[in-house]
Amino acid sequence: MKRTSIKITSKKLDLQECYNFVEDDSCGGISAFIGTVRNDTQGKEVLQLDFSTYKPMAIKEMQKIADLALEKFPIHKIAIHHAEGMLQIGEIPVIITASSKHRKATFEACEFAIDTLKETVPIWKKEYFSDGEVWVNAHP
Amino acid sequence: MKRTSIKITSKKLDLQECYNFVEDDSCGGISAFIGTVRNDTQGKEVLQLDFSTYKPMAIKEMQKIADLALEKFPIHKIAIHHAEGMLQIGEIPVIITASSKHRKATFEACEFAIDTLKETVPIWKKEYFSDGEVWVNAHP
Amino acid sequence: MKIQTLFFGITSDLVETNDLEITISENSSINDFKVFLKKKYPKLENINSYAIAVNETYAEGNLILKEGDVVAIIPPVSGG
Amino acid sequence: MKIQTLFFGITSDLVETNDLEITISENSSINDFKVFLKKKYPKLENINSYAIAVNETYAEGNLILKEGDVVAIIPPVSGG
Repeated sequence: MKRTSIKITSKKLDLQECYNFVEDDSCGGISAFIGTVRNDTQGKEVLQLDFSTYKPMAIKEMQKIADLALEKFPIHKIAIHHAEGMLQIGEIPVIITASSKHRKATFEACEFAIDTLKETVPIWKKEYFSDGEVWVNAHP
Repeated sequence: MKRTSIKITSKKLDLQECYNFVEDDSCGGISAFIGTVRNDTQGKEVLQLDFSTYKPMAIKEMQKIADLALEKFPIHKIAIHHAEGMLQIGEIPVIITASSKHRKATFEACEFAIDTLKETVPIWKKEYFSDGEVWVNAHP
Repeated sequence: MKIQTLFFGITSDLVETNDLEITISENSSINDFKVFLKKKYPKLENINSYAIAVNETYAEGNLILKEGDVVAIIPPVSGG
Repeated sequence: MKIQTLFFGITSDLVETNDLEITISENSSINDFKVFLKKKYPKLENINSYAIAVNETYAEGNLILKEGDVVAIIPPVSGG
């Protein structure tokens, strides 16, 4: 049985698909984190976001996060799906779901996965404003 | 603008509905917790669960939790939906979603809401086994 | 005075009803009401504890009941 | 030896390419490679820091490169 689902896609991410992957009769709880494109950054209006990836490595790093989450927390399954390409306000760059017999582990696994993804997975976003574009985090 | 969605229903709970309620262009993240009916309790096979409620009071207590979550955490919106009646294995007794500009608050709000719901909201479940039924938590 | 009393969860099984009108003396507190209830329904001893709600709000033992109050017997909850 | 070099995020804008074949001397470490790269592309000074991946895995500065390695320049990531 596959306990992880890893995906990078230019299609719309699907919350129900991520839910269905982790759902299991042995589980009492599922947590989900859904990233959404926000319309502002530090008070400045964002028009859209462009996500680029080093795809083969990003897939590997996402897989590592999923495997580590399965080791660290008593979860049953975990899905980590990420979008690439141009996204509009309200669209979904990332979905993470995790299932477990007990709920605590599902929160911990989702939070660990999104925190780690933002640190290690080679994906970059460029913010588009009315007056230009900026690579996020490039000048921290 | 209504910032809380509270519901107790005998219809199937709808994750997308709870997502849509909290989704907002100003938000960068949404967390969800979905309770699911597990097929065993302490090693004994569960066939189904029957949820009964003191509905008007349960609604009030769920509303209190949602209002308190809005006070305690910098979230934008929160939905707490609970099912009543007979549920089969894999079905969903509860869905909680919360949105925020930043993700940390969404995890905290969902975890706070489900933890508190399980302590204060007048809802009771009866587990059905092949050899009888038991009120959960009745003899803690 | 008359107090409408609602039973939920295991307590409705123990007293074999969901809803009952109970007559107690004026100025009774919730603690007085609980003593009265245990006398009338010894089976309620079978559960470790229960909470009381008055008019859909959790109430403390020293609250004084009044005519027309709706009292709910709330055994340990198990939602979610 | 020849090292295929990939640029991502802001670094691809700074060097104005995504993909480059760089020739450096045998037994160069990643630190040597970074020194070489900064000389060739002074604009890379414009970002505070970047990581290096060799063959799709993050690598430390003392790793010795070998012919055919694929080196990726990884500026601060911003997924999610």
